[in-house]
Parts: sequence; C-alpha cells; structure tokens
Amino acid sequence: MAEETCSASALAALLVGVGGTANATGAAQYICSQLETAALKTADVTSAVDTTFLLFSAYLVFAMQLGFAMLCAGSVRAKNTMNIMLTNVLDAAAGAIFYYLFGFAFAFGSPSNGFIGRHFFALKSIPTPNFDYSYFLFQWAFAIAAAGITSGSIAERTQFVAYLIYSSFLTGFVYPIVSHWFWSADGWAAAGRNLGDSLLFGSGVIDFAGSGVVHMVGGLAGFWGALIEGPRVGRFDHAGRMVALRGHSATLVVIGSFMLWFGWYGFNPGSFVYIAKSYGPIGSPLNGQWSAVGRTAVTTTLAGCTAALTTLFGKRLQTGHWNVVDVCNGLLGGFAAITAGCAVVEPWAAVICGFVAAWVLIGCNILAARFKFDDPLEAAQLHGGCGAWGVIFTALFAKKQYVNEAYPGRPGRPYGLLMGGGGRLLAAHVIQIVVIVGWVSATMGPLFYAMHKMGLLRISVEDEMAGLDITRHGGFAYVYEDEDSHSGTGGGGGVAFPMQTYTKNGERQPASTNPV
Amino acid sequence: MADETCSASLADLLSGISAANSNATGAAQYICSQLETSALKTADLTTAIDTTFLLFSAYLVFAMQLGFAMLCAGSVRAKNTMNIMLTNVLDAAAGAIFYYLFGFSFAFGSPSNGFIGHHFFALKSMPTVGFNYSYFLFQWAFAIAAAGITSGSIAERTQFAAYLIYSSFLTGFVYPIVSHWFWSSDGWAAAARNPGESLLFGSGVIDFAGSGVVHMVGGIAGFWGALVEGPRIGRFDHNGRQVTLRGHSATLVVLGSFMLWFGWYGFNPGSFIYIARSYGPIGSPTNGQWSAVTTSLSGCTAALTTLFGKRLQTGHWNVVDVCNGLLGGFAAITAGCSVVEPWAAIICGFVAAWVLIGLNILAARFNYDDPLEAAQLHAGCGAWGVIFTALFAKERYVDEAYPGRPKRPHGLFMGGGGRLLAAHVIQILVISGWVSATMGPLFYGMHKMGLLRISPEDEMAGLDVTRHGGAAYAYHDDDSPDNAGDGSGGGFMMKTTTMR
Amino acid sequence: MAEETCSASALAALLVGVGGTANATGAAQYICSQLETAALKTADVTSAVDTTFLLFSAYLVFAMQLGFAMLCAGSVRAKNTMNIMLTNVLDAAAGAIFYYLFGFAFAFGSPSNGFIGRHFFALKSIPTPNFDYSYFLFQWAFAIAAAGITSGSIAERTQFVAYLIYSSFLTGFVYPIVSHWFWSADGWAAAGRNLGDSLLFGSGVIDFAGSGVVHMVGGLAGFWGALIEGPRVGRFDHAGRMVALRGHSATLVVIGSFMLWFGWYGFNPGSFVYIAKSYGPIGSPLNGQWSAVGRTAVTTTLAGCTAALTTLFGKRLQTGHWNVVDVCNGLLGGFAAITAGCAVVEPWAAVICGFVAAWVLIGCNILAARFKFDDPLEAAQLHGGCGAWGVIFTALFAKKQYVNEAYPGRPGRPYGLLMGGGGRLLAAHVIQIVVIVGWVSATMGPLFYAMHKMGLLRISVEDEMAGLDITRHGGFAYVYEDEDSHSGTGGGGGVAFPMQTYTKNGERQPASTNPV
Repeated sequence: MAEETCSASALAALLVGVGGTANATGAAQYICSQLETAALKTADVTSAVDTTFLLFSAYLVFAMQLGFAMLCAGSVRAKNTMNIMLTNVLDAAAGAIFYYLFGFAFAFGSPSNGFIGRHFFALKSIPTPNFDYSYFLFQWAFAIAAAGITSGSIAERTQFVAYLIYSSFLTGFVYPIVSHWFWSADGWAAAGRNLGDSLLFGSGVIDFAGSGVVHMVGGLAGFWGALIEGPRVGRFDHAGRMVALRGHSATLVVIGSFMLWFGWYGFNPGSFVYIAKSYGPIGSPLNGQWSAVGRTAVTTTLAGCTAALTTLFGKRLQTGHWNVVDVCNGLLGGFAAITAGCAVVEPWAAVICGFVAAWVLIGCNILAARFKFDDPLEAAQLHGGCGAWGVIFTALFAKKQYVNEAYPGRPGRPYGLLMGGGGRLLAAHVIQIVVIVGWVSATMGPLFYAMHKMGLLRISVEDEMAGLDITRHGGFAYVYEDEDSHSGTGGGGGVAFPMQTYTKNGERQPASTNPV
Repeated sequence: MADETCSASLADLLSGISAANSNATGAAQYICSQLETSALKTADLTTAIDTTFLLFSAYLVFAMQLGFAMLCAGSVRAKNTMNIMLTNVLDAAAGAIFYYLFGFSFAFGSPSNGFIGHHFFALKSMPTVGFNYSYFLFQWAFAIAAAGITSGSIAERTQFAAYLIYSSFLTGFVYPIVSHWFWSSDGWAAAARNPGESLLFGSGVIDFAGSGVVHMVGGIAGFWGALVEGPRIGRFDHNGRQVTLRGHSATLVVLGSFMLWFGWYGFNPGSFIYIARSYGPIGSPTNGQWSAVTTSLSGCTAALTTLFGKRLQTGHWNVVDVCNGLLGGFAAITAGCSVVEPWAAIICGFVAAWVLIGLNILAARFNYDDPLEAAQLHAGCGAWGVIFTALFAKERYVDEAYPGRPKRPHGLFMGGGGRLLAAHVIQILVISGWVSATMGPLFYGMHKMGLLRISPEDEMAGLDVTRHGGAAYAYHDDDSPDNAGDGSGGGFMMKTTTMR
Repeated sequence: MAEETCSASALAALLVGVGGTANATGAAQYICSQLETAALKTADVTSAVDTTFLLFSAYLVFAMQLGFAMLCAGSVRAKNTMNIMLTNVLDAAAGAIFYYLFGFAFAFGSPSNGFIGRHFFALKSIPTPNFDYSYFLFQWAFAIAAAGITSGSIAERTQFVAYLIYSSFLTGFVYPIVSHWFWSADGWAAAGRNLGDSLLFGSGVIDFAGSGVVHMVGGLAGFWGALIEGPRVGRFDHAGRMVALRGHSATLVVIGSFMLWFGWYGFNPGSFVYIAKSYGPIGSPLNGQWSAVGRTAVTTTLAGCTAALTTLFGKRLQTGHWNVVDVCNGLLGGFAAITAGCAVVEPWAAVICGFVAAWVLIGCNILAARFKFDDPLEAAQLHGGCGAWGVIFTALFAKKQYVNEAYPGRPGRPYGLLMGGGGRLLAAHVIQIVVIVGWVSATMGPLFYAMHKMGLLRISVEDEMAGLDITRHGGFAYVYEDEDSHSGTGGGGGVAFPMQTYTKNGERQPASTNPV
C-alpha cells in the first residue's frame, strides 16, 4: 500500500530525470501540497465524525441518570420518593461541579504519575490533542453513574447531608483515582498505557467500559454505606426473617430499566471514543473500529437479555411467580457484567456472561438475606457482584484479535485464559478486584463510619416511619387529590396524602364516612 | 479508483514528456498511490459515518420498546400492569436471543432463495460486506417492535406461557420470513433485489421501513390472538353494547406515545442504512433526508384529524385517542416515507386517522376486543400505508432510494402506472395469508390446549396479583405513622383511608 | 498552506518546462481531476456528517416535547392532567402543520427583507444548498418548544379552544418573525447577517440558541396569558396570601426535567448546525467546530448544574426543606439562561451564569407572589426571567475568540463587556430584549385580551373546581381501580376512581366494607 504522507523530495527525485531539476521540484511540491490538503481535510472530517459519535454517546450515558432516578424512585416506598429523586438530580448536578473542578484532573490530568493525575483543573488548558471537551462530558457522565449506583444502596434511611458529603467525595476523589489507574494512559494498571511503560503482568487490566472502575466502585461504596447504617426498620422481623418492602411503582422501575438499557448503548460502544479508525488495510468496510463498535452493542444486548431470561425462569422456580422487577434487575446485572469485556469478547461469550451474571445476582441476594444486609435496590449485589464477575469473565474470554485491535501497539499481549491466552490477564484482573475493594473500603468505609459516629448518617426511627419526604422535603411526591378542589377555602396547602374515595362525578367523600 | 488505470493513464501522458520511461512510470505510480490512499481514507470515513448513523438509529428504534411498554401499561387496568410490562421487557430480551440464533439468518442469510435465508446463524461468519453488527442490531430492534405490537392486542387476559410461545415464534420465524421476502436482496418481492433478477411486476414492493413488514405482521398476529381469545370480561354488556374499560394512566400513554415518536425517527430515516451516499453529481451539498419530515407531517396530521373527528363523535377532546391517531399516522407513512413528497404525507395522515376511526367502529360492531387497538392501528393503518405508497410514490425519489433500475414503476397518481399498486396488493395478500396461516393455528392450538386464556376468576382479580406476585403500585405502606407499632408488616397496601 | 482547489493551468505551467506542452497540460488536467474527485467525495462525506449531527440533534430537541409534557403533567393537579398533556401533544402536531405551511417560510424564507421571510411555503423548492429538510426539522423542534413553554403558564384554567388558537398563532407567526430577526441571514439584528449588510451597532445580537428568541418569547406569551386570565381559584386566600397548589406528581416533574436536560444537548450544541467545519489551520484536531460543539455541551451542563445547586441551598434557607421540584426548576432556569451564550463563553463563565440565574428565578417568584401573578409552572418567571438574564449575560461574558469562530468573516466585531469587548454588544442585546418584549406584547397581549372579552379564554369556576379532565376530556387520567374487577357484572364501565383497600397479601377487601 502507499505511503501515508506525500514526500515532496521523493517525488522530486522521481521527476528529476524527466526534465529540469527546479521545475520538477516545483511540480512535486505542488502535487504534494494538494495531496496534503486533501489528507488534512479528511482528518478534519474524521475529527467531526469522532466527536459526533462521542458526544451522542455521552448524551446517552447521561440519559442513564434519568434511568437511575426512575429505577430508584420506583424501588422505594412512596414516602421516600422525593428524597431519592433529589439525590439523583444532585448526583448529576454536584457531580458536574466537582468533576469539572478537580475530578477530571485527578483522573486524566496527563502527564502524571501512575496514581493520580494533576492537570486540567477546572478544564484549564483544555482542549489538547487528546482531551477535547466532548471527552470531559463523556467521562463526567460516567462519574455520575457511579454516584447514582451508591445512592440506591443507602436509600430510605439516610440523611440528606450525608448524601451530599459522600456524593461529592466519591465523584470528586475516589472514583477519579480509580479511573486514573485503569483508564488513563499514565495509570499503573492500564491496558492502554503509554507505549514506553511496562504493563502490569505484561498485560494491564482490560476493563473496557468499567465493570470494575464504575460498577464495582459504586456498588462497594453502597455496600459500606448500607452495612454501616444497618437495615431499614421493618426489613427483618423479630425472627430475623426477611420482609419484602416493596417499591411503590413497578412502572417506574420498568421506565428506569429501559432508559438504562438505552443509555448503556452509549456507555459500552461509546467507550471506544473514536469510531473512524481503521484496523487496516485501509478502505475495508469490515476492519475498523466501526465494526467493533457495532459488535460491542451486540454483545451488550445479548448479555443483558440472557441475564433477564435466566432471572425470569430462575426466580419463577424460586418464588413461583413471574416478576418484572426481578427481571429488570437481572437485565441490569447482565449489563453490569458485560461492561468490562464488551469490546473484546465474541457474541456467544456474551451469552455465557449474562447467564452466569443472573445466578451471581441471585446468589448474592440469598447471601444478603442470610446476613441481614439490606440494600433497597440490590445495588451492591448487582453492581458490586455482577461487576466483579464481569472482570473475571473478561479475563477468561477475551479474544486475541479483538484485544489487539482495541489495545493496539503491543503484539503478543496476553488474552483470555479459556481462549488460550494464558493466565496473566486473569492475574491482572484479580489484582484489579483486590485493589478496587481495598481502595474503596479504605476511603468510603471510614467516611461512612465517621458520619455514623457523628450522627450525620442515619435519620431517626420516627422520621424513617413517617418517610423522608414529609420530614425533610416538604411533602409527599404524589397528590392525586387536593383539598381546595372542593372546599374552596384554599387552606389545604396540598399536603394531603391520602388517596381519597371518589364518587363518579369526582367529588371526594368525607373522610369520616370511610370505615377503615 | 483503481491503481492500475490511474498509473497507466498517467504514465502514458508523462512518457511523452521525457525519454526516461522508467522515471515517468515511477512518478505516475507514486502520485496514483497517494491518490488511492486518499480515496481509501475517505472510504473508511464514509463507513464510520454510516455506522454512526445506523447505530444511533438502532438505539432510537430500541427506545420504541420503552414506548410500547409505557403505552401498553397506561392502556391496561392497574391490576394487569406488571403483566404487560413484563411481556414488553421479554419481547426485547427473548427477541434478542431468538433473533441472534436464527431470526436474522432466516431474514438476511444471503445468498439464499427467495423464500428464506440460510446463513449467519448465531452471527456466524459475520461481519461480511453489507452485513455488519450494526445492521444486525438495527434489524433486531425492528423485530422486537413487531412482537411489541402483538402483545397489546391480547393484553389483560392471556396466560404468560402463551405469551412466551407466540413471541418467540413471531420474532424467530414468522417475522423474519416476511422481512426476507421484501427486504433481503434475495427476496422474491423485494424492490432492491439483486441486479439481474426480475422484480415482481417489474417493480417489486416498496415497503421502505415496514408498514407491511412490521406493522401489518404485528397487527394481524394480534388480530388472530384477540379473536381466538375473545373479548375481556365486561367489555360488552348483555345487550352486546361496548363498555369502555379505561386504561389506568393517561400519563403513561402520553409518555409512551412520545417515546414511540422519538423512536420513529430512527425507524423511518434510519432505514436508509447509509447516509453518506450521493445521488447526484458528487460534491452536491443536498442529499435529501426528507423521510423525517414526511414522518412528522403524517403523524401530526393524523393526530389533528383524530382530535376533531373524535370530538364530533364523542363530544370531548381525548388525549388517548389523539395519541392513537398519531401512531396510526406514523404506521401508515412508514412504507412510503422515503419516496413521497411532504404534501402527500399530509394526505396519508389524514386518511390514516379515518381508517383507524372506521376500524374501531367495525371492531365495536363485531364485538372484537383489542385493549390497545393494536390490530386496527397497526394492521389497518399499515395496510393503508402500503396502498398509499403505491399511489403517491414519486419517480425521482423511487429512483434515488432504489437505484440501478431506471424507468421502474412508481405511484399511480404520480403517473407511474398500476404495476406498483399490483405489487402492493400482492404484498397485503401474502402478508395476511402468511401470518394467518402461521399465527392463527398457533393461537388456536394453544386455545384448545387451554394454554391461552386465563380463568375468569384470575381475570377478575387481575394478572398481577395472581401471577406476578402483587400489584404494580403501592402508594401506601403500613409502617407509616398510623400503624407503625408492629413494624412487621412490611408489605404494601393501597388504602382509601385518610391517615388522620 | 496549499491552495484549496487544484488549478490545471498552474500545474501545466510548472510542467511545461519538463517536456512537451500538450502532454504536460494533459498530465496536469488528469492529476487535478483526480484531486478534485477526492475533494468532492470528502465534501459528500462532510455533508453526511453534518446532516447526521443535525438530524440527531433535532431528534433530541424533539424529545424535549416529552419533557415538557411530563413536567407540565406532574406540575398540575391530577384533575387537569389529560388537558395539559393534550396541549403538549398538539403543540407538536399543530406546530408541525403550521410551521410547515408558513412558519418556516416567515422565519427563513431567503432572500427577503429584514422583517419577515417569504419563500419556502410548504417547503416549496426545498432543498436548496443552505436549507435542507433536516434544517426544517431542527427549526420545527425549536418552534414547538416555544409553544410548549407558554402552555405551562396558562395551565389548569384555560379553555381548550383558546389553547388551539394561541398555539397556532404563536408557532405560525409570532415566533417565526422573531427568529427571522435574529437568526436568518436576512434578519435586521442577526449576528450572522449576510456579509454585505451592516450589523446592528456593528455587532448584531448573539442569541446563539435562543434565550431570547425561544425562551423569552414563550415566557412572555405565557406571562400575558396568565396575567389576563388571573390566578387559579384558591391560589390566593382571602388575606391575599399565596397558597401552594402542589402538582400531583413530583416523579413526573423529575422525568420531565431529565428529558429536557437530555434534549438540551440537541438544543444548544446542535445550534451550530454544522460540525465538520475547521477553524483553521485545517487538519488540527483542536481548532474546529467539533471542539466548539463539545464546549457548548459543557457550558450548558455547568450552568444548569450550578443553578440547581444554588437553588437547593437558596430554597433550603428560604423554606427549610430540600425540595426536588424547586431544584428541577432551578436547573431549567440555568439552562434557559445559558442558551444565548453557550457557544461563546468559557466554562467558568457558565458557572456564573447558572449561579445568577437561580437567584433571578427565586427573585421573580417572590415578585410573582407579591403581585398575585399565578403561573402554575413558573414558566414566565423561568423562561422569561432567566432568558432575559441569559441575553444580558452573553453581552457581558462573550469571549473574543469564540465569537469570531462562531460568527466568522467580520474581524474586530464587538464582544463581551467584561471581557474587554466594549458596550456595543450589550447595547444590541438590550435592544433585543426591548423588541422581543414589545413584539410579543403587541401580538399575544391583544390576542389573549380579545379571547378573554369573547369569553373564549377562561373556563367557568365550576369547571375549574371539578377539573378540566372530567368536564372536557372524557374522564380522569388515572384509574387505579375499576368496578368490574369485583362486581363481575361488567356494568361498571371503568369510570370509578376509588383506590380500593387491599390487605397485605394483595387481596382486595370485600366491597361491602366500602361505603361508596
């Protein structure tokens, strides 16, 4: 194939035999400058395509925040709905400020050491060739997803102030450090490390879109929070048996799950960051990142769908009914698991990934019930447990060709154990699980414990009974009927929670006539 | 641009300049290889932008599944909400597995005969030229849309197992075959058939995004299911008069309709598959992406027509009816969205609204009960859309969307003769026949085996309580202040009580 | 850098010394035609990229309509839900027809005078080189957003017919004229005016994505509607104190806000229309519209998030609780404010923008309460007030480099006052606020007043008490329990609203215990 750039001197050397040297040089320069212009224009359009791809992926990842909000809202009791939705809005809002100020700098502030970045505070000197604004937006959307996971674990019993503190700390410090280790080109365990540096076990950690970096971090933070707070009032009866505290709306859970599914198409395929990149030879419609991006979307879909079906039948055997909320959780477990390996495994392997993820989730839930661990959204089990499985899964099934395409420049690197790539990738991934567990436990554990000791973490039993919305957030989330529509005095003020009895023409019956 | 031709031509020209042939040849080769590199890079870039377009379109089409779920949930009574939402989640989930294993290969497994494809099982030997992963994802999103349509027709009275059976069969077999006929380049009735093969009536069927392939298939399947099951209890009173069984939440209906609208922008414009394709002299800045506009106009016209039509009929302004009208307009324009003018889309939507109103009157007369009007909406308006396309397809747009065969027939009213209409009538007939011949016996068989309909007691109590572990909503729970004492309650209660 | 197009004669002149004239000319022509083909192919791909970007942005802006519908639905009382959702659906539907027939022609029908366009009625002679179908779709999505804003202000008390009239008038006439002034290349106050025409104050109005053109127009129209109709029954008690008439579902408000946020990523960054445009030198990955698009998404995010946080703490001080609905409104206020300047300010300035926007909204709400102005969604305050602040903000903080990149071809144009660009931009923006206020007041004010006088505007007090849904729209939006599930006769007909009593295991209590 041809040389990539036009060399005027090379062309002149060829032309010099044709005629006079001076003219030949001029002709060659002219032709080459034309060709260079064409190449640069193509480079411009390539930047445009890549940015379009990355931006819209970032928008989809952001849409997951709506998914988390609805999933959480539907999974808690009606009396705590305002609280949990507020935390989800603030995840995004406070996360944006903290990630802008220093989170992004800690994560990707290159050049830096392997532990923490130290440039780009408040987007200073952005854009640079590798770090454009769209990249910041994409990473921000990831950071707030991690915080969104945690908020589910400690729902229904946490003080709002505690929430603000942990959320800022997680988005601004704990998560960025982890993402630096595994995703920054400077990170000590990154698979895409700068070419001069040596990789962990000669392999680095292939956590493509963050089963470990995002889901395990969020899930483990939630685990410590939920563990230190203890279960909700009424979650376990006097005999220690688990009591289901059902969420107030399965419809919202389904909305949330579908929005998360929708957003995951930004999360996983979008993590390629560039789409207009050929794997060579150039001009082939098959061998390029565009094909890998599509494959990633397919593996993501298959893993989630397999997990959903497995959960459907598994839970049916366990409980005797077909439960949509469980199916949604299984679905999300499959997605959380495939996130690490989505880009480097075959579609058939994704089916295996989802199948196991469903059983991991079911198993973790049984364990949680046995140890009286209460997580209203199963977030620790789902994101922590299935996330860890996803990290292991990738080390087993990563395919050689795909690994070399996604992480180019280092031929002969290890790949999945079961694909014949040896155990070094698995070793690196075990290290990843260990250090993530260690780091998150060492930072979030003490934070939650300190807040607990200072009385900032858990609300009082009375408040918990009454619900957070009334005690802290100015009222109930739902007002299907309000006083003033019939009294006319306007004095009701809209904090009437009961669903009143209606006659057919829409008037409310006096409450006293109701015998209950 | 081929390397050899470029080099040879340039070498000929350069060889006259000087006696040194070898240098001239070298120079020409050098220049041409540079040009080829440039062309190939542009080709790569073209692939990247096409893939980006197709993938994000597929994501939008997937978002329609959320739309279906919410539309269905809002349109059924609260006691069956969990059931219908579960079916919608499983449409997507089971559909992915079945479409991955064999649906996609039945539909697009090329090369094959005109009836059924037979390659790419479980994505084997993918990707190949023309069939990349993103294409699979896009087609999967279409397949689950068809299954989503059907689930609405048989809502509120169907056993869950029956649902699993029909959904797998539809997504894995019935729908892929139909899409093979009309969309695969091997299909016997495809408008974009492989060059060299003759087209049906010299025209082929122009069902661009699937008024027939998706909507009629889903709608007719639902029709047979609903017909075999019979109406819901209480739907018709002793005198045979229709009784409205209102859905439990208009908000969810609106939410679902808007999500479907949003997703339709992937469904219709996305069906071009490629966006970086010039129709004209290259470098011309306008490459005509009008199908998003025709889609909008048709749906909006249908919504407005329904608004006033229903107002005359019932005396009030009903948002749920307007949403259904809107979706009817979309279902109708789906076939012709890329080959008609915007003004024709308005006609399409206007008629679609009346088609839907008319079919609903017929359904009431024949005591046919479809909780979501899915059969009327998708099959009826879909069939109108197929006819509409045969009437209004514009010559230039047809040639652009289906290139390589000049002088092909186009819309009857646009002066294109009746051959396209003949092909489209054939399409309606074969789709009706095929779906009836496959889904009808399936539903009837399940009915006879007692697998289809739930018992009257269960129907009264609602599917959620009897099969799905409880109602979807729990706005009040008993550990709130009143009865907090025991703390052991834990469950949920829907109360009519005032708390104080 | 090289010439943009290959010149055969220039190349021939260089080659002519090499050998025979005829052959040299032929060679040069051949080479140049090859190069031209390559350039044209690149131009085609560029069109495809730009169209993809614009179309998906338009889809996102359309998704805002879902956001408006849910925000409005959640913010009104349950008895008016059907009504408000219908208006939102019809905004989009009627808006499409009117904007197709003449709205787009009034706005962008070029060539035309500075006041109103006059081509492209019913998309006649579309596409032209600058106006493709995708551009129409994008602008339509903007037009219906303006109508959606207004519907919030007059919710819960307006006749449906009045709604149809004003919506058509606003989308088909009032809004297109304003957008012509500021956005069309022929508009008298446009910053991107045709190069031969002089700019207003040598500057033109930089209302990039429409804080003035969309939000102020929608907000002011709503202001006049709400003012003329007067407050809802029960909004102010006998002593004139404000009574909160709470919306019926905070969950819907949160869904709506997140969908609006999601859609705003089409609204603001999408307003660049083209993404594949280099700011030069070509081939640089940093200096191009793609980078500016990403920056716009970042400024949008930061402004909204800052406003949300500011509102959180501001309202907490004011009312004593953490209110998610207020936070959502603050968020949207920040977005409305940054819309004008999103493309021409630095990220740090966006933080200032959001901070002030939150206080503007809080201040406007206090004023509204004092003057007994009732706007159920705070739409006039939010979109009118924060939109006006956004217009001023842009005139203060617009950065020289960004202004010249977004509005090229006029070096030395004014920019933000506080950035050292002089006061001329501020003068132009003050003019913008004045003319928008004047124009909308002069058109929508009389319209609402005339409808009021003809008795077409407000519903009767009885209907308002009973709710619009029952009186006009065939029934209540929610039916959580229906008669026939227990009576078995099927005669109920499903218009029974009561929420029945359930026992713990999901069985319904016998109906006989229910007195209704």
